[in-house]
Amino acid sequence: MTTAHDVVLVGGGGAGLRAAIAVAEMNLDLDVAIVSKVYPMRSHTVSAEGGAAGVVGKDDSLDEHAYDTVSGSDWLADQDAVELFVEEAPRELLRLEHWGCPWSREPDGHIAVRPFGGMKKKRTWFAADKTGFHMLHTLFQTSLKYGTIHRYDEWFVTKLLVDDGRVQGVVAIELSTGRIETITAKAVILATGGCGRVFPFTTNAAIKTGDGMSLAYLAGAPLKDMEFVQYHPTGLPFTGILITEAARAEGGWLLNSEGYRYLQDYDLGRPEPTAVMRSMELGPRDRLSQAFVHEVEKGRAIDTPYGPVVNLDLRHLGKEVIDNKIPFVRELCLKYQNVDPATELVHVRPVVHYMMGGVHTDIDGTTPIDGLYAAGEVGCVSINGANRLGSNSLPELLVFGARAGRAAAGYAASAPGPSRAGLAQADDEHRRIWRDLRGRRRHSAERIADIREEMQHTMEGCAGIYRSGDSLTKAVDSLRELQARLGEATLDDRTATFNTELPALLELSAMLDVAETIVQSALRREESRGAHQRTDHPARDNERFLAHSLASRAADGSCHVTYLPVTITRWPVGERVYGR
Amino acid sequence: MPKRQVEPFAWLAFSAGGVMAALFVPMLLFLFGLAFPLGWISAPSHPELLDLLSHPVSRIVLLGVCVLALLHFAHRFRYTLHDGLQLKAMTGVIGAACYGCAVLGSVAAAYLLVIYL
Amino acid sequence: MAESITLEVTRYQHDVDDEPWTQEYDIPLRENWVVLDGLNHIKDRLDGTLSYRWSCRMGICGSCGMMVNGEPQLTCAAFLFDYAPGPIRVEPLANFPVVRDLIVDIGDFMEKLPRVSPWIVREEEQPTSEGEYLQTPAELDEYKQYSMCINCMLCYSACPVYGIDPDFVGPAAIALAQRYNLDSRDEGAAERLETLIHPDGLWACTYVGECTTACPKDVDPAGAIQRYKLSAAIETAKSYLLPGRES
Amino acid sequence: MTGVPARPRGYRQQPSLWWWMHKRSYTLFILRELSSVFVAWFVLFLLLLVYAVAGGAERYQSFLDSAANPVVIGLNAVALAFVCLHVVTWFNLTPQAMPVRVRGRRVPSAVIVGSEYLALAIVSAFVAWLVVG
Ligand SMILES: Cc1cc2nc3c(=O)[nH]c(=O)nc-3n(C[C@H](O)[C@H](O)[C@H](O)COP(=O)(O)OP(=O)(O)OC[C@H]3O[C@@H](n4cnc5c(N)ncnc54)[C@H](O)[C@@H]3O)c2cc1C
Ligand code: SF4
Ligand code: F3S
Ligand code: FES
Repeated sequence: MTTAHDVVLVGGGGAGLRAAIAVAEMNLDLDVAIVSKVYPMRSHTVSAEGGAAGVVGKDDSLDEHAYDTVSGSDWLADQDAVELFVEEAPRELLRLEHWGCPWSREPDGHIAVRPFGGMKKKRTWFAADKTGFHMLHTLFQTSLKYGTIHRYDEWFVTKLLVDDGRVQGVVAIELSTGRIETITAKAVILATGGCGRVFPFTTNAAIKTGDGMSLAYLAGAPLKDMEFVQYHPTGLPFTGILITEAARAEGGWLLNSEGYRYLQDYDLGRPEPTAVMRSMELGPRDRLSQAFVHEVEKGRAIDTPYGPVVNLDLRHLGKEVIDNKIPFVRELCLKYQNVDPATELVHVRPVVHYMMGGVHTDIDGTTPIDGLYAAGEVGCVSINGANRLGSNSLPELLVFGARAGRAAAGYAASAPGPSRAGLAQADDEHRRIWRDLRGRRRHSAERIADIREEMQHTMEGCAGIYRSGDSLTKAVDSLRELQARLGEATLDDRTATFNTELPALLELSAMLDVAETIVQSALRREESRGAHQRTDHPARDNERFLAHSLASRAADGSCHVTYLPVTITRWPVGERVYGR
Repeated sequence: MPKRQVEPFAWLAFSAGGVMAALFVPMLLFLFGLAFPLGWISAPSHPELLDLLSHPVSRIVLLGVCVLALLHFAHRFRYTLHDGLQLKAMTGVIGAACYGCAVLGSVAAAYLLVIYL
Repeated sequence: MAESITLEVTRYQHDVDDEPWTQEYDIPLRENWVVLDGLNHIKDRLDGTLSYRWSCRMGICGSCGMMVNGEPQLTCAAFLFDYAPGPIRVEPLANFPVVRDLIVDIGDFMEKLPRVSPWIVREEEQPTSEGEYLQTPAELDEYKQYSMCINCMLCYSACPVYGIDPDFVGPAAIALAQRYNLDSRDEGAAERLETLIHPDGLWACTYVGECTTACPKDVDPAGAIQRYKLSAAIETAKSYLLPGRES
Repeated sequence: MTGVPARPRGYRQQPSLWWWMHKRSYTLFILRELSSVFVAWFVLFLLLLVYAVAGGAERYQSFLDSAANPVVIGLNAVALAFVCLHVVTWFNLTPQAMPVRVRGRRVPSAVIVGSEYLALAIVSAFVAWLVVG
């Protein structure tokens, strides 16, 4: 069966909804569809806690935000994109304010801002510590206003239809019925979010399996800077639930087993009783996570059944500040860790959090495939370079979601409909899914969960905070073997109605694709920069690697890495200095 | 502007009746239902009570209590039948019966308190 | 303490089963494990055919609501230890049609939500160049609580009125309407009232209060509905007293 | 927003007629709602009293006699219990339904509930004083 729309959004998270609204606002004649594997308000944007950066204060400036972002990215961000981003971010955040987002306020009624890691000035807007939740629900509820936005809730996209270098639509499974449907489109915007689930220990929700990255990669679009995986320094052990950076921004300390604020040993500044911007606990995430690894090596971490941890100390903030500014942190600690941060230390450890890399796009979300756009965590513009600053991602969704929406609307207004070859591809895809569902061996020993776990442990062991040529080469081999085993994996469930095992299989397949690009890109980058730290190449190498990696799929299915120079406009490459 | 609806008024009356019932009924019911009949306290004599009841303020207050309490009953009991017995199909009949009782009771109360007494 | 615990899980496939039935699974009883971890263990290790929804496993996406021992719960926040030694009954959310196993159809809510105009309604939107609409912390406090709804549907499954009368708009949708009504930036209260003043709107709620008890996010939909009834009644009364008034 | 094609309706359990027995809180709810019947009974009882008083001393006496009938006493005892349930539930729910603000600050629920009981005490004392004293 086939249905047709002008613009199809794959993903109904922050980026997807913002893009859909942008299309609707720009051209009410265009028929927009949001296809999402979960109800939009379940998307992972809902989990974001800390806040969204946008310059508002009189003492702040766009240049400072741009500089913080560029230096935070270890100079790998494209500076034209960053300049545009910092300029549009406040406007987008205001839009959201006008749509009802319950931003926290100053007593006089103005927007309140808080400090955040790696930022020199207070510029992070927040809605207590449920910023992403409020943003997502505001966007979702606002999207309900528009009659032209159609929704396919709980539909799983399995393929992008691309013929002759032009996107023609997608194939998707309606989960509630198992129906496979071709949804044609003149433009498709990928907004499927990140891929943290490639790793075993992550803040990311179950849905973050890199589907969109894999869809684009298989359709021939390159993935950019995939080697840069962000570890967030403060996750709760076992669950991986995130303790937002806001906890440190409000004045929390990181202590090792000796009760010592160890970050002072890693060139991150000197300990002060209150939070100092771009210093100590408010340093960037890559540096903080790396410091943790060194503390473990020095035997100054605390051993627990869930591995080594350090302590997050919020006690000195007092119950009032905690309940006012970071109530969700307290709720989560009490619920999942059984500790009260107002009176006790909280065990934390670095946890995979965010994907700096993604589908290669320009500042309008345009990919090398005509009519295909990407925005949000799935895309890479790039403003995050080698390390994203906390609270830059939420405004990124808005700014580039809106831009991609407008660009796609412009393109779709004049683009032709699907070609015969595109529709033929869709038929092939229907058959492939059907084969996967019905044609698999029943009760083979190979379980999806086993392959997934092995992949995750391979990635953690070989492509974690520190990597080396050896470890990465090993990972390449392991992943190849896992790919082969995936073909043998059994599917217990062959029914149509809300089969959740089939999507699990498709997700695993996507994760293996993404894992391969991460490992291959990391292997090629023989330097250390931002979140990518090679023990065998510990120095930054601007001669060879002041460049974005582009991982593309070769005709034989192998992953091929090339490079693209970084755009530098006003901030020549320098040292990253924190705490001084 | 909200459409002309009766439900909001029914609800207001229900609420007012709830307050009236909560404030006035416990003591009156205790005295006349238990304390006097059981002889815990001796009942007021007929002239005393007639005197008290004949006072215009007593009449008005009692009338108010009766009417509102009946409307309170009608509203609540209607929903209890509706949900408790799942008589959705009979919404109209139930409503008519409940409010009918309340109106009859109110008319009786008005007659007794204003004219008959 | 026992090493394992039994989950009694509802199974249902509409093309195979006439009605739901129960399957038992033994899962490890571990500290830190929530019911959802138990279900994931079943799915990964014991029986790949079990279907249920989940995502964030931190109590914020609202996907994983189910009946646990007869009470609506977020399964990612229901610890196995609290139910030991078991067995634990895990059923799909009550009051909704069951699509498959533990998955219910919430399409009804998704269809009702837009009816209460859950967005800021204004005569005209101020351009962003003029900055934000001012809103003091006290004004924010007015509606903040009602903005915390994660659409988890636990309240619907706790509300007997919704169970009996699926046309009832229901607790979360009304609380969300109230969330916008009480927002100092909004001007849409009259428009929403038009929808909610009907018998299936506000008035069907008889203040059972179970919605508030069930709500994992302290939204207090019962309170929201009651407050709404009061203001709706006052508005209606006003419209009779001051017939010519623009609202 | 427009919907996607309708899904096949899933299995829908018929709500039981006895739903209010399934949970303690539901039962309490039904009892609370049934208190209204006893409120109505009270009104009837009161009107009978008024009728009796208006009809003269004799009719008043026979009213008092029939009120002393064990069945009537039993009925009134039950009615009083239900009315008390009404009072407690009604007062407890008031702050939830009607948050009171004094000078921009939300008055704590306990204060609201407390003042309701105070009002009840004053009204009751006044009524008792009028009738008995
Ligand atoms: C715990 C946590 C806290 C964070 N806190 C902050 C913060 O404080 N500040 C900040 O700036 N950033 C923060 N981030 C990062 C930020 O939240 C994310 O980068 C961002 O929300 C991603 O949004 P998105 O719209 O790109 O994708 P998502 O919100 O993840 O949405 C993805 C969408 O794609 C859909 N989808 C995916 N695959 C398919 C498929 N195959 N078929 C159909 N649909 C599909 C999903 O259903 C979903 O709707 C945080 C991240 C985490 C994990
Ligand atoms: S009101 Fe509470 S229980 Fe109801 S959907 Fe919202 S969060 Fe869930
Ligand atoms: S449980 Fe239901 S009846 Fe009203 S107070 Fe809550 S919606
Ligand atoms: S999994 Fe998200 S609320 Fe439980």
